Order: sequence, then C-alpha cells, then structure tokens
Amino acid sequence: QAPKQPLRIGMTFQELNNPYFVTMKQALEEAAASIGATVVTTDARHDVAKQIGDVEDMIQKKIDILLLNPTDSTGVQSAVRSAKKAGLIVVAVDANAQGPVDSFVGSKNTDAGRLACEYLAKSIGEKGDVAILDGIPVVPILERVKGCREALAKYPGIKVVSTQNGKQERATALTVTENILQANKDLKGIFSVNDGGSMGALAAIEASGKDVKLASVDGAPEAIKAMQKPGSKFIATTAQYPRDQIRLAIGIALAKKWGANVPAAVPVDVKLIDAEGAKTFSW
Amino acid sequence: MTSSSAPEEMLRLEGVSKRFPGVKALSGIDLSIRKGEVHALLGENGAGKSTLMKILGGIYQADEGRIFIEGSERSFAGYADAIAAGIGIIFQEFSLVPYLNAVENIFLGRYLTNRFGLMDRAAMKRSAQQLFDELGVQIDLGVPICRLSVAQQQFVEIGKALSLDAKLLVLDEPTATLTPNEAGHLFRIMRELRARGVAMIFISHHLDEIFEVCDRISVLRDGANAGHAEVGATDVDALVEMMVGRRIEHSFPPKPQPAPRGRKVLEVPEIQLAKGGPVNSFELHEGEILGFAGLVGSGRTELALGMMGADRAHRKTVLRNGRPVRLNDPTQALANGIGLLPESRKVEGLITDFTVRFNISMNNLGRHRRAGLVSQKSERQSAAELSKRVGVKAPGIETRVATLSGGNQQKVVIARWLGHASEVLIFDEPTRGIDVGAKAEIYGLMRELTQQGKAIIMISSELPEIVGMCDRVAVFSGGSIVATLEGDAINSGDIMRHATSSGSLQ
Amino acid sequence: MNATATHPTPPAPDGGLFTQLRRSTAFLPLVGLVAISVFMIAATDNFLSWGNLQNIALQSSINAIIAVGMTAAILTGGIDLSVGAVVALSGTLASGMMVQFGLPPVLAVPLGLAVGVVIGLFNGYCVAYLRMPPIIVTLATMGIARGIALIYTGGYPIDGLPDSFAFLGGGVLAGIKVPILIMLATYLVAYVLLNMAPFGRYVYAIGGNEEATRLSGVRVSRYKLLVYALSGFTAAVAGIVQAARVTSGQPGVGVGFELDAIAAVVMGGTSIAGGRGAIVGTLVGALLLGVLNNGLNMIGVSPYLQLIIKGGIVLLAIFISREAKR
Amino acid sequence: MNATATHPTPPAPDGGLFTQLRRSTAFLPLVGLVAISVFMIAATDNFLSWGNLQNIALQSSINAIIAVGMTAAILTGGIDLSVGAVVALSGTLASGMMVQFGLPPVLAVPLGLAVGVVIGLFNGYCVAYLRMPPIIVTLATMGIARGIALIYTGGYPIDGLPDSFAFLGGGVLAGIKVPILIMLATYLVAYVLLNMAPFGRYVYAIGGNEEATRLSGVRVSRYKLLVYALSGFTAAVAGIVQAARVTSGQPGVGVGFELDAIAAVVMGGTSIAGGRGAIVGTLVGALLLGVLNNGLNMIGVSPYLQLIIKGGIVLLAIFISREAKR
Ligand SMILES: Nc1ncnc2c1ncn2[C@@H]1O[C@H](COP(=O)(O)OP(=O)(O)OP(=O)(O)O)[C@@H](O)[C@H]1O
Ligand SMILES: Nc1ncnc2c1ncn2[C@@H]1O[C@H](COP(=O)(O)OP(=O)(O)OP(=O)(O)O)[C@@H](O)[C@H]1O
Ligand SMILES: [Mg+2]
Ligand SMILES: [Mg+2]
Repeated sequence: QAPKQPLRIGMTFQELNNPYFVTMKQALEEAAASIGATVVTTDARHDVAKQIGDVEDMIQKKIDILLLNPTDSTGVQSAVRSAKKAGLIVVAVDANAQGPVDSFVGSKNTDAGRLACEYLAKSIGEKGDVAILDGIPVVPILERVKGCREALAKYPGIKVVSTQNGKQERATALTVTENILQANKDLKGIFSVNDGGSMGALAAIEASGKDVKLASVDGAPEAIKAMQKPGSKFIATTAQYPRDQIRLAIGIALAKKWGANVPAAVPVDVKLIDAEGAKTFSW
Repeated sequence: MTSSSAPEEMLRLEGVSKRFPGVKALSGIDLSIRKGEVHALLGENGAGKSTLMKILGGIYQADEGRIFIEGSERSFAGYADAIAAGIGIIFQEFSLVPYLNAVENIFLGRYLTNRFGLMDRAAMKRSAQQLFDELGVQIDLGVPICRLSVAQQQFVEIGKALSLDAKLLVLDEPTATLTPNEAGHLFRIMRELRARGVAMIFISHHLDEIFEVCDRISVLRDGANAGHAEVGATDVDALVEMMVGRRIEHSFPPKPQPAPRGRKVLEVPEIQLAKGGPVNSFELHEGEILGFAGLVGSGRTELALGMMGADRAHRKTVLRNGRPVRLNDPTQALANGIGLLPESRKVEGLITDFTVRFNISMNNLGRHRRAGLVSQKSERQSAAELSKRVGVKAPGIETRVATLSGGNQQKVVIARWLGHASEVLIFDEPTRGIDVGAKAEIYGLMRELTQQGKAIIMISSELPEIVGMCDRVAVFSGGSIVATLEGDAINSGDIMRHATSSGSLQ
Repeated sequence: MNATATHPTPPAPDGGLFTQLRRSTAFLPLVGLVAISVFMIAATDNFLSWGNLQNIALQSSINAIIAVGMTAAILTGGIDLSVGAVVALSGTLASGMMVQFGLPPVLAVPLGLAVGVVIGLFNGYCVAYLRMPPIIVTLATMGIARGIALIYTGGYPIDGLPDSFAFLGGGVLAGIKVPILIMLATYLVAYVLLNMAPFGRYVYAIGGNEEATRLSGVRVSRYKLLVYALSGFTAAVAGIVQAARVTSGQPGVGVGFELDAIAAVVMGGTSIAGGRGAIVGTLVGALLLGVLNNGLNMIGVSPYLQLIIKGGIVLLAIFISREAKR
Repeated sequence: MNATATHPTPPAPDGGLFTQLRRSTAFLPLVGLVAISVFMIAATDNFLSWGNLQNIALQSSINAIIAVGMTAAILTGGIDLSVGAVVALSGTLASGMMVQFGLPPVLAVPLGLAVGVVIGLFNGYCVAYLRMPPIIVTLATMGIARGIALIYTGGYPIDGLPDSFAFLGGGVLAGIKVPILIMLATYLVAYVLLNMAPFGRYVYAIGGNEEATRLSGVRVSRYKLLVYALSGFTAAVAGIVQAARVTSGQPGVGVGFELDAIAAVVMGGTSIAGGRGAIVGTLVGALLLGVLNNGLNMIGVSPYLQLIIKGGIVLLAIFISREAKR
C-alpha cells in the first residue's frame, strides 16, 4: 500500500460571492477536516473557460475527488472528461454537468420554483399581476422559473406581467424591481429565483410602500431574517440544503472510491419556509 | 494636362481666401512661383504664411481661389494629392513619429518592399544614408528619432521632404531650429536643388537669410498681399516696412553700461549632469542677461533643465541669493523664483486646447485667488494686459491657443512669464519663430525685466541676439562651458571660436 | 476644454444665454437626454410621473457619483478602473464596522470613505509618482480591493445595518430621496472644484499637456494624486449609498460599474484623451443612461435586446456629438 | 518601439545576442516570467511537468490570441473592449451553424471568424472614419455583440458540436495541444505583419504621431480600420477555440476577457499610449498571467487571496519595468 497520503478533495465553484456557495465551502471544509482530507477550492466567477482551467490545474495537483459545481452544464464537459481520464471521482453538486460524472447531488429545483409560487399565488388571493425576477440562464435557475410558471399557470386570475433579469444579486435586483414597480401599478407579487435577488427586490418593495408580496428560493440567512420581521413583504422562500448537498456529495464520492455502485443522481428535497417556519430554520 | 501659361511658371495661386472661426486668415492671395527659383514668403506672425502653404498642400481647403500647377488648375483633397502633384512641404511644426527611426520616418507612407511584400530595410537604409550624406549631416539611423536633438530632427524632416523628389518644395521656417552653420548647409542644398530646376518657397523670419538664398520675395500682411520684390532690388528695411507697414527700430535696446553686477541671485558652483560627464559652474547676477551660446547640441538646454530640476542631474549645488536650495523639479524651481520658457513651445510650453488666458495665468493662479477660488475678473484683466504687451495677435484672450500662428503661440508663453513673480528667468530660444517686429518688442521686454531687478539666462542659437542682448555670455562646446565672455569680448568671432573649440579647452 | 462652462460670464460678443448653452460641452448630451426622454414619454404610460422621475434620478445616483471622480481622472488623461471594487470595499467595510463592532454610522461612514481615499491615494501614488499607466494600476487595485472585500466578509453579505444608516439609501428629505441629494451635493462641490478653483484648472491642464504643465512649475504629481484620491472618495461615497440602499454590505457588488461610469463621462462630452470636458455633462450622461435603463425596463424590452439598444444609443450619441463638433 | 525586433541586423557596435535581447521590449517581461516560474517550481510539486507546462500554455492560449489584436489596437493608441463579447458571438454563431444548420466545421468556422471581422470592421469604421473614441465605440459594440449572442441562443448554450470541431479545442498534434499550435501560429503571423510588413510600421507610426503619419500620406483611416478588423478576427479565433474547448457555444462567455488581454499587452511592455511595444512581449505577458493563475491554483491559494496576489504581481511587474526604463 502507498504511504499514507491524506485524501485530496478539490471543489470548483461557479461563484463564491454568494452565501449559498460560501456555506457549501464551509461545510466542505468541516467535513473534510473530520476525515483528515485536504481541500482546494477555486472560484470560476461564472467563466466556464476559467472553470475548465481550474479543473485542469487541480488535476495537475493530483486531487482524488473532484466536486464540481458547474457554471455551465455543457461547457464543463471537457473538464469532466479530463478529470475522469486522470482517474478522479467526479461528483456534480447543485447543478449537473454533462460528461461522465459519477453522480450528481442537487436540489429539486423545479419543485423549489413550484412551491414558492404556489404559496405566492395563495397569498395574493389567487389573482393579480405577478413579476418574475430571473437570473443567469443555467439549468437550476431555468428549472425554478419553469416550476414557478407551472404553478402560476394553474390560477387563471394570475398574470405574469413582467420577467426581468436581476442577475441574482441585490444591487441589480433592486433597480430592476424599482422599474417593475413603476411600470406595473397593480403588481401583487414577485418571484425571485434566489434570495440574493430577493433581498434587492425587498428593498425596492419596502421603499415603494406598495403591498407586493415576495417569494423566493434558497433559505439564505438574510432572507430568513427578513421574513421574520413583522409585516414583512417577504413571505416565503423554498429552502435548499447546501450543507447537506456537500455532505451527500462527499459521501457518494467516498462510496464510489470504495467501489460502490452509486446512483447517477441524488435529488435533495427542498422545503417551503414561511414566516412561521423561518423562526427555526437555518442552513 | 493642358498648359496655357508661361512654361517656366511652376505654381500660381489666384485669389486664395481662407476664413477660420473669428479670423480671416487669408484674403485674395495671389502668388506666382517660377521653376528653379527660391521664392521667399515673408510676413509677421499670423500673417497667414503657414495657412497658405497648408492650402497648397491640401491640408486646409481654401474658401475661394484657384491653384495652378504648371499651368493646369488643381485641387487637393489631402496632402497625399499634393505629394502626387510634386509638392513637398517641410512643416513649421514637426511631422515626425517620435518612436520610429530616421529611415522609417523618411519613407513613412511609401515603404520599399521586397517581392514578399515585406519591407526592404536594407534598400531604404541605403538611400537614407545617401540622402544624409548629401545633406552632410550625421544621423544615427538606428535609434528612434525622439532620441535625436531638435536640429537633427529638423534635418530628418528636411530629408523626408527632399526624398519626395518634389518639383516644388515648401520650407516653412526650417532654419528656426538651426544654427547659422547648419542653416548654411541647408542653403547649399537649396542651391543645388535650384540648379536642378526645383522651385522652392522659403519662409523665415531671418531676413538676412533671404538675401543669402532667395531670388524673389512675396510679402503677406494681415492675410493679404503686401507686395513683391526682387532680391537684388530691395533691402531689409524695405522688406520690414512692407511686412509691418512702418519702419522698425530693429536695433537692440542699449545695454546698461557698465554691465550690471548686482548681488548674485543664482550661483551654481558645480553641476554635472551625468556620471563622468563634464562639470560646469556659472553664476547669475541681479539685473543681468547671461547668454548661453554654442552650437546646436552643445548642451545648453540640458544644463538649464538639469539646473532647475526639470531633468535629473547627477550632482549639483545651486545657491539662490547665497543660500543652497534643493531643485528637484520645476515646482521647486518656481518656488525659488526660477522660471523656464521652454525650447519647444508646443510640446513643452503650451496647452494648446486652452485659451490664451488660461495659458498665461497657468502657473500664476495664486495671484487671482479670492477665497480659494480663481477670480475670473482679475485673471482676465491681467491676461488681456499681458497679451497686449507682448503683442499676441488673436481675436481675444478667450481664443484657443491651438488656432494661433506659431509666432503668436510663442508670445503667449512669454506673456506667462512677464506676469510672474520669478526673479530668475530661463529663456530658451525665446525668439524662435518670432517676426522682426515682435522680436524688437521682446528684446525691449527682456531689458525691462532686468531693469526691474530680474535676471535672465538666454539660451540662443542666434549670434546677433546673443551679442546684442547679453551682458555676459557662457559659451558651450560639447557639454562644457568653455569660456565666459564679457564686455567687448562678446562678439561673433570670439563666440564662434570658443563654440567650435574642442570641449576640454577651458 | 469647454469655454462656456468654465467662464460663467464670457465676453461672448454674440452671447445670449442660449448661445452660451449651445456652446457648452453639456449641450449635446442634454439634447440627447431630452430626445430620449420624449421618446420614453411616448412609449410608456408612466414615465413622466414624479415617482418615476425620482426613480430615474435615484437609480442614476450611484453611477453619477462614481462618474464624478472618473471625470476628474479622465480629464487628466487617466482612468480609474478600480471604482467598482471600491464601491464593494467601502460598503462592506462600513457595514462591518456597524454590524460587527457596533460603531454608529457617523463613525463607520467616514471609515468607509477613508478606505476609498486610501485606495485612491495608492492608485494616485503609482500613477503620479511611480509613473505607472493608470489603466493597469487601477486594473490591479480593482482585483486587490475586491479580494480584500471578499476576504473581509468571507463572501457573505453583511446584514443587519441600523436604520439610521439605511436612511442614506432610502430616506427622504424635503420630498427628495437622500441618494439624489447626495448626488447633487457631490456635483455641486465638483463643479466648484473643477471650474472655479485652481485645482480644476490644473486637472484640465495636465490632461491638455502634462509636460508643459510640469515645466511651468505646477505640481503635476500632487494634483494627479489628488485626482485619484477624489475618484476613490466618490467611489466610496457611492459604495456607502449602495450599501444603504440594499441595506447590506455586499462584497460582490459593483462589477462593471467602471464601464458605466466611463460611459457616463464620455456620453457627457468629456474627451477620453483628457483635457476637455465638463462635469455637468457627466451628470447629464449618467441621467441619460439612467433614463435608458429605466425606460427600456418600463417598456418591457427583453434584457438581451436592452444590451443592443443601449450600445446603439451610446454609439449614436457619440456619433452625433462628433458630427456636431466639426 | 522595440529597436531590436525591428532591426534584424542592427548596427549595434556593442551588439552580441544578449545585449540585443536585453534591449528588447520583451526582455523585462521575460525576466518576470522566469522569476515567477522559478518561484512556482519551488512552491509546488508538479509545476515543471510536461503536462502542467502544456496546461499553462493551453490556459493562456485564449487570452494570448485575443491579445494579438489588442496589441495592434493599443499600438495605434486605441483599445478594443469588445473582444470578450466577440469571443461569445463568434463561438455561438459557429456552434449554431454546426448544430442547427448542420454545416461542417470547415464552413462554420470561417463564418464565426467572419462575424468577428465584421464587428471589427464596424469598430474600425467608427474609430477611423467617424473619428469616435475607441474606448467608447468598443464598449458599445461589446454590449451589442453580447446582446446578439444572447438573443441568438436565447441565453442557452449551444450543445452537440461535432468531434471534428472539438478537435480544435482538445486535439493533439505532434504531441502538442491544438489551441497551443493555433496560438503559436497567430503570433508568427502577427510577428511578420507587425515587424516586417509596412502594415506594422504604419501601426506603430499611427500610435506615435497620428497627425504626422497622416501628413506623410499614409492612409491612416484604412490602417486603423484594418487594426480593428484584425482585433475582431483574433477575438473570433479565440472564440472558436473557446467553443471547441468547452464543446459548446456559450453566449455568456468572455466577460472581462478584454481586461485580461489588456493586462497581457501592458505586462508585455507595450505602452498603453501607443506607438511602442512588441508582439513578442504580449505573448510573454499572457504566459506570465497564465503561470500566475496556474501556480496559485497549484499552491492552493484561496480564490479571494488570488485576486489580491495577482493584482499585486501585476503592479510589481509594471513597477519594475518602469524603473528599469529610467
Ligand atoms: N486651425 C486654425 N483655426 C483658427 N485659426 C487659425 C488656424 N490656423 C491658423 N489660424 C489663424 O490664421 C492666421 C494665420 O496663421 P498662420 O499660421 O498662417 O501664420 P504665419 O504667417 O505662419 O505666422 P508665423 O510666422 O507665426 O508662423 C492667424 O491669425 C491664426 O490665428
Ligand atoms: N550631434 C548630435 N549627436 C548626438 N546627440 C546629439 C547631437 N546633438 C545633440 N544631441 C543630443 O542633445 C543633447 C544636447 O542637446 P541640447 O538640446 O541640450 O543642446 P542645445 O545646446 O540646447 O541645442 P539646441 O539648440 O538643439 O537646443 C546631447 O546631450 C545629446 O543627447
Ligand atoms: Mg507659420
Ligand atoms: Mg536647446
């Protein structure tokens, strides 16, 4: 047997500007520490080319397990191939990747969108104008929007009057929402594809003084906190479990390393959190 | 091509007019140039000489008027058209690319290529070398021309125009940056060209040069024809009167006798610009004009810039009013009452986008400060007064300097220092490109300044001006001050003798 | 340089207020602003409402504030690419001071501004004293400032800011939103500084001909230093307003803000080569971009198409102003 | 200007190959590259392996290719901010041609390149003939090209590219990865063009003194047009390589690439003011950035800290080259 080399885990993130992924990174470091593994992380900053380069560098660095949070599912496939060729175990996290990944651990994003928008629809009395605050066109986001649209379509009284891109970050979401509010006098609700964007939308709604309800996806701490404010317009967010995703991904990867046949996909349930549920929820 | 007029006529301009916003630069100019003649074009600063030449070169379009080349009417949309018609121009403002070498500059726009379409450097270098051999100047063909001296650059400019093999060559103040020696070179070349039938238009404010090299003369005044003359049938006074419309007292203002020997306002016991270079020393007294004379490239400008801290000096000691001062940049120089009128106005002196007023008050805003802000009223008043004193010909003090003629731009820089509290002024080639009338005024102003107790270092390549103006003269050769002359010793013969001696003489 | 803006009372022989206006650098941008506004009024229901007009001013305010320092930098012939990262850094730092150390806003805000000035001074030192090219210096500090903001926050937004701070982003004074007031105040100060104080004259002079300015004895290096410090400062002001507006310090905010600011400056008639331009034009340029963003959102133009339209309008605006200058 | 590169047989009295090398623009960047590489060799296990060296060249290739056109644009005193968007547009368009219309790569690739040239010509036309400032023209076309790419793809990546195309991104020829070969070929052509053909001298001349160049009868506008076309072309080449490397046409790719390319050019010793520089330096600059990225990843430096370190090293590199030039 080879001399004891600690297990090396590499993870490439699509971004590390976002609490959701930063939380994953924390969970990764904790989990790795508990089994004596070393960790390298990289931040693709939404650039597939950089992500491929990052993976290539990690292969040169001789990691054993690659956790891949793809910034684009198709774009990273050559990186997946190189990694597999170099004998790594590759597990996609949060969003799936094309190519021979060993497994994929991620939220049920369609559910996430559906749950949030069903709740939103009910809270506005099943009728009125609704806007969607879209994000970067990657699979999980697209699925959330799809789920939301499916849910809203069940209510003939509800009309989606505007879909704008808030880029999943506060500052952009803030201005975009301000404009949506100006353009749509009778807006009743907004669905934001993530909590980062929803925080910007919330600021805009509060500043406008209008009664517009807001639902979102993630369960980020700031969202949870905002929902608990009395009379908050932020009524619900479908929580994902970033820590669990990582823990599962590492578990699957180890299982694979030990020779197990692992499932191709491990969907992680999501849960709707409303103002009441927010009191006890945290990532 | 149809040819109807006299066969020996190279160029005829008829009724050329040009108006710029706020200025009628040219009105109804007629001009006729014969083949194989050197034709002088004279006029005060701003008379319209350069503008006329730019129209000839297709750089400006005339509002009215016609251009005939060898009898047929032509119009040029750009300089390339003019070149194609056999016209070459040496511009008043350099038109060289600083980071290219002399060869690349000369052939710019018409590089020789080999059969692969790549540049044939060897061939170009050969013909450039030949060109400079003919000109009798030494130019390092390998270095970017920004590393050449101003005079060398001027010769590159000349070489570039000559290499066009033009039938009509325009030389717009080519001698302004040359010493008499080099100007002599140029005149020899011009005579050779004349012998080959090339027609030339020669612009200069040095009227003696006109008599040395020209055949006929045309004079512009305020953008209009002021007269024509044959060189044999006129003299300097007549020309000046034609240019200015009155007679000019063009002798230098009287030097104070005996020469002023006030307290030493500036002492430089030692200054060495570069490690291993020559060590110099000089001093300057209250109320005197100290000349820096020497050949082009003898290091006068360098020494002045190094002394005042605009360039780095390896080692130097400078005392102002007996106290040692640190001069590491022009700001410190200014704080110690030392001001510079730089050699190249456009590059170093002016902000051409600024108005006359801004350029004049530029480093003097403190005088116009009210509550931390610039008082427009006081600034405007003083700018108007100063520009009037140096005789800037411009529509007003709110005119952009870029639109002024070369000489008038120079006057603006002079005006800046007239209004300044500096006690020590370094005037580097102050009358370069200045017309005769204005020159006399500037000389008068310089004397006036010294009478107020200021001291002036005048760097000049014009010997008469050195002789006529300076109380003492430091003669440079090869970077060293080889002699300091006073009183009767200040004469052209002695200065030239020292200037051409080898540097280590002392 | 803009003769009219700098001479409140020129001797203009053919003066008249309109002539004066027409000659000013800001005239064409103003025409553009009016033209686009007219179009938006026609194309949307609600454009002209007081609410929406405030909205536009509000949304333009951050870019407009950043563009003040950018104008100064560009006028000297430089540029400042670090502004977006400074927005993030000053916002997160001030937020951190309030949330983690419990500092009151009156202390935390100056600290946030100070960090912007420090980065600006660093930029300015490299540019002015070490003679490094501005574009590359500020590109480097852009990475550095962003990195510091990310490390400081660990990548999380800093939340839980006091209401007194949020007032800077969402409050209303005399019927006008506070960020708009901050923007106006910034422009007022900048106008005085650039058009009436010696500082401004030197800024223009340096951009017009740095060597000549230096040889005439102006302390070029010091003024350049100040210009970048100013740019860092206005970016930090924008960072504070931004943090107050989204009531959190966001380490990832401000990506690409430098390009918006440059666009505002150039649309406002300032020459990218330096030496010519006017601060008032920049404000108009920023508002023009704001109207464009707002209007296209209001019309409901798809975000992708917005990119194209905005690009086209920027081109058109510059083209027209070029033509008119001929 | 790089004296050595331009005079294959300089009259250098104190010649010698080393002296010549030492005088060249690319010398200092080369020293920097060597220094950083030595550091990385010491700091990591595996830096010097053939695999990792190829890796670095491969990862630098896209930036290096873009930087060729950027060098030309900067040499003329201009800049091209649209390159990143052109990477996206040419990549998506070529991909679309192959996937949606079933065109073979030999047809689709030229089409992708052509679209880059078209954007470049448009930029060049605005800059050269309409005399609009390059920074703002290309900023506008950056938005436009990106918008077109997004609309064309609907925001989704275009997938399912043929293997023959993917070869351009992942294939190996004579033991070397194809993108590296494409990069080398691009530099070879650029070297000849810029140093040995009249075109190159005109590019330098325009950057050195545009007015003088015009007065010399050089068709300045035409050469500027060509320079931007070249920049569009090399960006499109990079776009094709990029698409082949990620085996999909990505509409969102290339954001910020313009800044990386500018960094490579300036790190390579080319003056941002134009007129001086060398294409070889740019290659060295791009490799330097590549080594930095790779090495920091290999060491395992945290992504946030990487931003700071990279900024610091860029600053240091420029600082040293400035000092040495004194
Ligand atoms: N581009 C321009 N825009 C506006 N006015 C101009 C422009 N060029 C020249 N002028 C004006 O035209 C007049 C003639 O200038 P020109 O340069 O032809 O004079 P000049 O005779 O060559 O003088 P100098 O001896 O000083 O060189 C001047 O009043 C000048 O201010
Ligand atoms: N013939 C030459 N060969 C090489 N370099 C020269 C030559 N002439 C001048 N130089 C450069 O110019 C420097 C001195 O020029 P400087 O401008 O100080 O001289 P100057 O006496 O003021 O002459 P000018 O009338 O040109 O201003 C020299 O140190 C050198 O670098
Ligand atoms: Mg003239
Ligand atoms: Mg001199």
